[in-house]
Amino acid sequence: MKHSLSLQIGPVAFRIGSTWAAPLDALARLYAGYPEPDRICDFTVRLEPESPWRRWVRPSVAIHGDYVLPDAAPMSLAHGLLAAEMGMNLQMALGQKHYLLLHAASVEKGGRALILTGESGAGKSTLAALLGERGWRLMGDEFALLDLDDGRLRAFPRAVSLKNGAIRVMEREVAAERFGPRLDGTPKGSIRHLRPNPRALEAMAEPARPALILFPRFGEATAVRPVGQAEVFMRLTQASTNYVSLGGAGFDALTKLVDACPSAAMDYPDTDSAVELVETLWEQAA
Amino acid sequence: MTGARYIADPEECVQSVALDGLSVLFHRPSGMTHIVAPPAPQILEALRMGPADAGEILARMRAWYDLEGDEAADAIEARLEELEAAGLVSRP
Amino acid sequence: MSGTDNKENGGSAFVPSRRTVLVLGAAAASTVVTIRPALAQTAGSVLNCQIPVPGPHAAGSYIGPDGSLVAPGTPGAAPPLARPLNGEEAKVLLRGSTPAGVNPQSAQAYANYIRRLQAGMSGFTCYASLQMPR
Amino acid sequence: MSGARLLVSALRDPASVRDGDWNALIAAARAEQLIGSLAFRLEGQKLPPKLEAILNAARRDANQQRVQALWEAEMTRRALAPLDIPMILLKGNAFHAAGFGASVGRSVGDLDILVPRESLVSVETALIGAGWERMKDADGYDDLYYRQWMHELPPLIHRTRDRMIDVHHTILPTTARPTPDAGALIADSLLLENGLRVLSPPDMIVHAAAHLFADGDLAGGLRNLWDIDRLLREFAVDPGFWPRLAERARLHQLSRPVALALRLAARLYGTPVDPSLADRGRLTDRFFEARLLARNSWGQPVRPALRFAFYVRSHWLRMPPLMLARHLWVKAKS
Repeated sequence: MKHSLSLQIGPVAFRIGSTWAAPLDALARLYAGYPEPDRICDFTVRLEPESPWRRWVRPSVAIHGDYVLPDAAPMSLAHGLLAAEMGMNLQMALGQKHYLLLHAASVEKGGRALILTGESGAGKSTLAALLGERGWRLMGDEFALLDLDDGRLRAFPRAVSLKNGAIRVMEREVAAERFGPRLDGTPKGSIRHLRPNPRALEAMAEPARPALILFPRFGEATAVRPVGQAEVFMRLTQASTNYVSLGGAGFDALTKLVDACPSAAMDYPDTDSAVELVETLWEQAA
Repeated sequence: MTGARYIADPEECVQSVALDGLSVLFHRPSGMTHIVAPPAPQILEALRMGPADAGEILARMRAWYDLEGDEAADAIEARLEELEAAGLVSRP
Repeated sequence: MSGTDNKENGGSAFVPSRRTVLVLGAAAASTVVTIRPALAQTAGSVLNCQIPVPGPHAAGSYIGPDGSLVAPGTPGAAPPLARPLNGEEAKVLLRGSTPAGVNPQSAQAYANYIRRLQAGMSGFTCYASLQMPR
Repeated sequence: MSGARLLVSALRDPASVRDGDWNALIAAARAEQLIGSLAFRLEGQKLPPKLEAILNAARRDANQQRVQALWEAEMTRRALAPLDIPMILLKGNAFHAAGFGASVGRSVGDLDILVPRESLVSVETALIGAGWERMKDADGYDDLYYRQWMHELPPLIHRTRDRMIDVHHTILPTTARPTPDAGALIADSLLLENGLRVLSPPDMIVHAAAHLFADGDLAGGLRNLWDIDRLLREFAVDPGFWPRLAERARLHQLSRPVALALRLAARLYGTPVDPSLADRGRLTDRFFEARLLARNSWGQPVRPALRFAFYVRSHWLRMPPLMLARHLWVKAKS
């Protein structure tokens, strides 16, 4: 392909090829300071025109690669950075067979990991980003990788993708140089990427033992409620893109995780009370 | 009444973990995970003694448990159909 | 190693202990839930997707209250949507609300149609992607 | 070197794999759905640890796919058992059920089965009763097209397992020029210990060749040809195999596709074949080879004109010209 770039994010290396220079230039700026990628990449992502003439006329970026979804619609070239991010997500969601992939944010403290998972809009991404600036190590805002052999969590600290209101929350917290360009009018509203801090990048190869699972929910009065183990198990299978395809190895890893980790559902009205609540629950779990 | 007879896979085909009163089963032949509630695990256990219809299963379970519930045979039939659809029991 | 784990652990529902009370429950009460791969597995972060209701394979069909395809004009059924739903509209429907431009009386039928989408059907990957944010 | 060419030489001779463009090899293998086969083929070679980890995950995934494929076959067997008809597994499912070398690392998607034509209706009814559903509207043109002309029922999908099944009554569309003897395919099928049936070895080769060269547009052809290579190496141990293959290919009117399959397997994978069956090479063999290898080091399809030509060819083979015109017309309007 005309332009290419490799990225190392936690244990996963990506090779990204593009017909246009712009998406990869933006990606290189956003991922400045990440470690040198492995020469052998886990996944190939391709950003290319849907058809040959669409390279020039109303250019639109189709997201292709080792694994593809048939119905995926192309995106505007102006949102090429987002397309690259989505291309990497897609490879993970469809092709990751090495780790149990949980759609969850995770942060670490003292070698132990907190897993935050929940439905879309629950605010786990923002919460993890915020914790990452307030004494925790950000392991990832979107995917948590559970090692099938030793049950530890591996970090996958890609750029945090902030949406709409969350953008302002983090702009108050973090220096401007760590942000990508603001992308308005994407199919999911406004998006701005945030590079994790140096501590998260330096420690990205360090795994952590899962110690607490929380199911946060934004927009409700503060409340904590226990979640039964069977429900935690069920929810985590639904949060995993590869649980079923891992077979017995996935079953072993997930039942062990649920058995070993306390868990709770937490409702929160705003991010500051969420941080406070997380600290309290973390102390109780310790 | 004698209904259809069923068989269950041998014990080593199913890996089971108990989580708050429910059983999470990994069924090796299918690679599928099922979460099952009583009396389904007990029916599987009863079937491991050999092929049986609903009446015989009920008799085996009575030897182990104090059973509660009306229309016991109907309830067992309904569970067997569910277990059959999930592939956990089959007709010989 | 199999169900014997439970016997060793003790306290499991498997243990054939004579004094245990076992409630058989009603015939209609389901006791088996199978973990399904489809949605989670195909879920990618696909943004710009659309769900035609019904899909092109069934153009003209009406949608029954349970989401099934029925003959045009069937009483109680919802007419086809003039244009495909986008991801946000589908989400609103699945939450039990009605997006702008949709007849509230038909919303339930459309939501059920979306829930019944399966791999290979038009709109399925879009639905799958809604299970994952971003 | 093209990604596809790298893949073919790695499969053909694993020891020849040297420190090269591993990323191209992986991308091509995934695009051609041969990553599992490649992973097992390279087992035991001295490889960089990162590559070894990727291949290890591919092997684990392939094993899980095997479990799922066999399970889908078993659930179908259970659903059709009351009908008491022969149910023959085709393609990948058959290789797995029979434990052939071709199944090692082989990915499997849909389940394909062959049943007697007169049982089609009862098979569909039994499957629908056991949780399969139609994917398409029963009244549409597609459905009519399938029922009238194709060699299969419109595809069904299982309600809870999300797996598709294609029920065939023969191995080529009834409109195609060759007419395989479906009765003979069923009569000679083999009953396996697990209660499942597969085609006899010569028929299995004939079917694989028909599928590759007399039906489709060669998309995914490297995998189908790899199947043929693995099967031939296993079957040819029996000295009576080649004459029987010749006889069955004639019976099913598929001697030419079989000869072409043998020549291309020998060309690409070095398969030892009986020269009298493979026939003399033709000029057009080069086009088939080029089409099979049309994938670059990023896993992208290349040579669009050649691909399009094979796409048109696939329709031409399947349908008489007038019908093809009607088919394309209806498809264009929808």
